[in-house]
Amino acid sequence: MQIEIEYFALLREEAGCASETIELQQPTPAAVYACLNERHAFSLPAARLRVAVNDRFTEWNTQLDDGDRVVFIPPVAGG
Amino acid sequence: MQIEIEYFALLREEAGCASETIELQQPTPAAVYACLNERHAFSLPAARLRVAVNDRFTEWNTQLDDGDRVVFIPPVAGG
Amino acid sequence: MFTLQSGPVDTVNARQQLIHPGCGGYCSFEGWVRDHHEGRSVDKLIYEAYAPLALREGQTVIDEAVQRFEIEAARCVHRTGELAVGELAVWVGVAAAHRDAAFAASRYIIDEIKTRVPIWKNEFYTDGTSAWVNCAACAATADDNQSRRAV
Amino acid sequence: MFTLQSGPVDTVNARQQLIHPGCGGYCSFEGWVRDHHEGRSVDKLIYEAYAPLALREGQTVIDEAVQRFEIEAARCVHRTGELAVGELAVWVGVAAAHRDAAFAASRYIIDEIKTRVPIWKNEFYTDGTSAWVNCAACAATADDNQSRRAV
Repeated sequence: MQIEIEYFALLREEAGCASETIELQQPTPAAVYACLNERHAFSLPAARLRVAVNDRFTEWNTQLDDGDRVVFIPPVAGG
Repeated sequence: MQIEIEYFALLREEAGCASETIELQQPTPAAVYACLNERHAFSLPAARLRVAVNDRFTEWNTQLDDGDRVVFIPPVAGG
Repeated sequence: MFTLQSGPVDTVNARQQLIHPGCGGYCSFEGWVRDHHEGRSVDKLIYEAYAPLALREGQTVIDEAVQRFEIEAARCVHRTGELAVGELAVWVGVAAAHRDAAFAASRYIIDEIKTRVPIWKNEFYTDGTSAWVNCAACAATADDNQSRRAV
Repeated sequence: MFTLQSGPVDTVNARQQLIHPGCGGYCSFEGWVRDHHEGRSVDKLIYEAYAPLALREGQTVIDEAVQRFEIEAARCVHRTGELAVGELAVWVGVAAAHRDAAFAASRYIIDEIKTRVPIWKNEFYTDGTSAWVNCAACAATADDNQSRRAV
């Protein structure tokens, strides 16, 4: 299945791009991040992140559908 | 001794004037209020008031000097 | 700085006086004239101040806030005279490095101003009566008629 | 209502939206860009938002505040993009019948916005370096160089 990833803030800088697409069998956000972490060697472990799918906060073990948009959310710092 | 009294809010309305002068021997704010209360029958007992002399909060048993300005302060309601 | 003012308060300018590059948090409180009070419908009100002592005591409150909390600056402006429903009666502004202190100092200032500064509120109701707020309850123990009189 | 805005916030207009004749208390909080953070001298900063989720989560915070506290209305505006020292980064306004609820809801909103809404702050220091606030501390456990990089 094709999963779209959008990056923000530190992860965007570390990925070197604002978005990308990866292909995975039976993907979950956890599996997606593990795969991308191999590619980009992110400085933030998954334990420090939250994850959103299609613009809603989601659990790491959710089964993703083809075409889902995933965003990994570093610690926020609004205000 | 001559003591000047300035009235505000409910006391001003009940006294029917904004200020007056009374003559008392060895006056204290407590004695002044007792005297004026006979005259005006204020609805507020002294226990509900604070007192200021020459624009500073003062104790009820302070010895007053000739020409002192006394203000009896009903419960405040700013804000 | 604590001030009394007989006309409308320019809150934009008042806030401007507090801006400081070391401040990350600003908390402001405004008291507005409500259209009701303890179940009665309010038409307008008149604030009366014992000005020399109100200014002194108001400034003491501001100074205490600066001492007690980690704030950069604080101001308060209180209206006097006649106010319509919706008008601003009191404005408090506090600037601080962090928001904890800004909130705490703002709250301290409005609470102390309301209980210590010699300013009185005469509420006029839509039924044509009026009352000096706070005095009404106190006086009620002595004579209820004195505090709720016809206008 | 929670909104994101790339240009300066008109706080006068934002406040105006909250005025209601039943309200006697109004509390506002503003976050300003400080010239320092944790001992470092700040030059400017850039806020980046994951807009669709930030808007949804910000609105949820406002809705929670209206549920939890006795308030009439609440709004929050958060800046995005580049901000200079002294600029307003976030504005919160709450109107209520009484001040207790106005203060409590204001505090609740800014606290929750800061911890839940996906907005990030990239701080640029006068020494030419920069850091994503909060991420720096987390990433430090893995690799300190990644989080404090040259601009």
